[in-house]
Amino acid sequence: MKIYQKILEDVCIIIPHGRLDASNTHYIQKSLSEEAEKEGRVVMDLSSLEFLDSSGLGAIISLLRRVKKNDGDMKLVCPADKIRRVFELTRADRMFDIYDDCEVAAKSFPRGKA
Amino acid sequence: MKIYQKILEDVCIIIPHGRLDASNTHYIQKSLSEEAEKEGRVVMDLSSLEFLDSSGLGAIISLLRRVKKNDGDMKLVCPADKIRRVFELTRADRMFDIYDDCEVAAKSFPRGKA
Amino acid sequence: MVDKLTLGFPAHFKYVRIASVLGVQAAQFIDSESDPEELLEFAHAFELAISEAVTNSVKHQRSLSRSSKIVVEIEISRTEMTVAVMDSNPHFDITQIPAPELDAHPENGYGIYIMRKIMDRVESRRENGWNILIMTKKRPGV
Amino acid sequence: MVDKLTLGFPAHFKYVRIASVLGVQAAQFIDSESDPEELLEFAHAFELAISEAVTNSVKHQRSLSRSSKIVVEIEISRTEMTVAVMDSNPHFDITQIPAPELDAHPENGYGIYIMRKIMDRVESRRENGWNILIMTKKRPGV
Ligand SMILES: Nc1ncnc2c1ncn2[C@@H]1O[C@H](COP(=O)(O)OP(=O)(O)O)[C@@H](O)[C@H]1O
Ligand SMILES: Nc1ncnc2c1ncn2[C@@H]1O[C@H](COP(=O)(O)OP(=O)(O)O)[C@@H](O)[C@H]1O
Repeated sequence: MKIYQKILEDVCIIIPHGRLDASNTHYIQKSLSEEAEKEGRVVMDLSSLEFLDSSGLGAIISLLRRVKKNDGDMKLVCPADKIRRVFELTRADRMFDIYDDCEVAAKSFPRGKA
Repeated sequence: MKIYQKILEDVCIIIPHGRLDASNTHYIQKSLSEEAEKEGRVVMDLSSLEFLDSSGLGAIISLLRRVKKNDGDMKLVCPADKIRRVFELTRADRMFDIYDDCEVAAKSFPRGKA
Repeated sequence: MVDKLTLGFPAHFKYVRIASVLGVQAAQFIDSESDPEELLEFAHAFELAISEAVTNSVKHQRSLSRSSKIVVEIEISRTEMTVAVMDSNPHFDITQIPAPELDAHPENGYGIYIMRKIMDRVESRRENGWNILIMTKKRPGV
Repeated sequence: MVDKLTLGFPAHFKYVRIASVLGVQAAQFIDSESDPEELLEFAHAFELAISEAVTNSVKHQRSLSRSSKIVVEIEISRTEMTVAVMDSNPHFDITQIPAPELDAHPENGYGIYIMRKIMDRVESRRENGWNILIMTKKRPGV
């Protein structure tokens, strides 16, 4: 599993590639710098994710909770149908705003935060 | 295995996709129309071939022989490194002109043939 | 006649995907005249269900230090595909597993729930010290 | 400790790629610090060698109508990867197989020649009615 990172202005974009399952959920847990976690503007671009199961989903939910603890949010971008299905089956889709485009997702955060 | 075909002026271009092994060599054998075989200007575009073993190679060699029987030729285009290695290991690379580009390969046939 | 594929491997998380991808490959041998989209969805159902089942086999093994063996059997018949996942973990009975509280969005506990949702049938039984989890789904277009 | 993956399947050409792809996946578990290109080449060597060996097992089985079983075992040790391909075909001895006449460009007969070229070691033996072909290659960066 490769996880690329990109900073778009003040938003941290995480881009996991390949398959996310119990063998590599720890990469997701470590994918956020302390700073980005505090800033709390996170986008996870799922367009390069090829497979997700409930272990991977659990890691994503856990990351969301960490970001929310600091009043931040994590938005999702472009999950393939088979990825989206996992979110829907588990109702985790209700926890996230899901966008078609990274830039739109990045612009969606309220500005002027401390 | 999908094999796409394209006609570029008077040249028949065969484009095998995916994996070519003993399970699907018959597709290669059938990939040439009777007319194209008689015309004898054939290009096999290998850029979409993901895997080739010696069974697949045997089918390609056999196709070359059929085309040559009518004084034609078959050129190869753009094999990936791992495909090229199979040709080199077996010295089959010496039987073929190998090009980087379909159009250049198509233009390489002598014109004015009956 | 039923074709059977058998895969045996050590109970490590890193091998989960090997079993899961085998399921996808097996599903793709189904030369159905059905809609390619349906076939993709069918293949993904097995990819996911096998990943869930095998992850459980690794996660709930007796000792993580001395990893045990997992066996996955895939059978394709004229009408359905069946996957059996076998491990030597402590006995469990899937009929006794409560569904997750979806609206509380827990971080785990989805495995068996998902299998049930995407397969036609999920059963577990105990045989000679092995847990056998059996998942079945009708082939697309049947 | 050596990890072992075992795959069993019916002797049909359509399953050759399942074994071959398993070899690629196994090779990719080698978390070597070596050059990614070297690892790709290593994985491809097994992809190709397994395809050749399993194709032989299917092609030379006793009866094509009642297909027999093939077993592929993959072992990864600290220093090398080993693949054993087992079938119940008539006995053959790879030391007795002549090399192909490359400059005559035959349309078959390359299988064992290729295995020898891309593996470090290829051996065959007979055990309890099984042919066992064993291919070994040193891990990249070892
Ligand atoms: N292969 C298995 N071996 C032993 N116990 C299992 C196995 N699969 C499931 N279980 C039991 O069933 C429970 C529910 O499984 P599951 O729905 O996948 O959620 P989770 O594994 O996240 O708890 C597990 O907590 C475990 O007690
Ligand atoms: N698995 C096998 N079972 C029985 N015979 C085999 C097997 N593998 C190889 N052989 C024998 O070795 C010969 C050489 O094999 P190979 O180099 O792969 O070329 P080919 O299979 O194209 O003849 C075969 O013709 C066959 O007689």
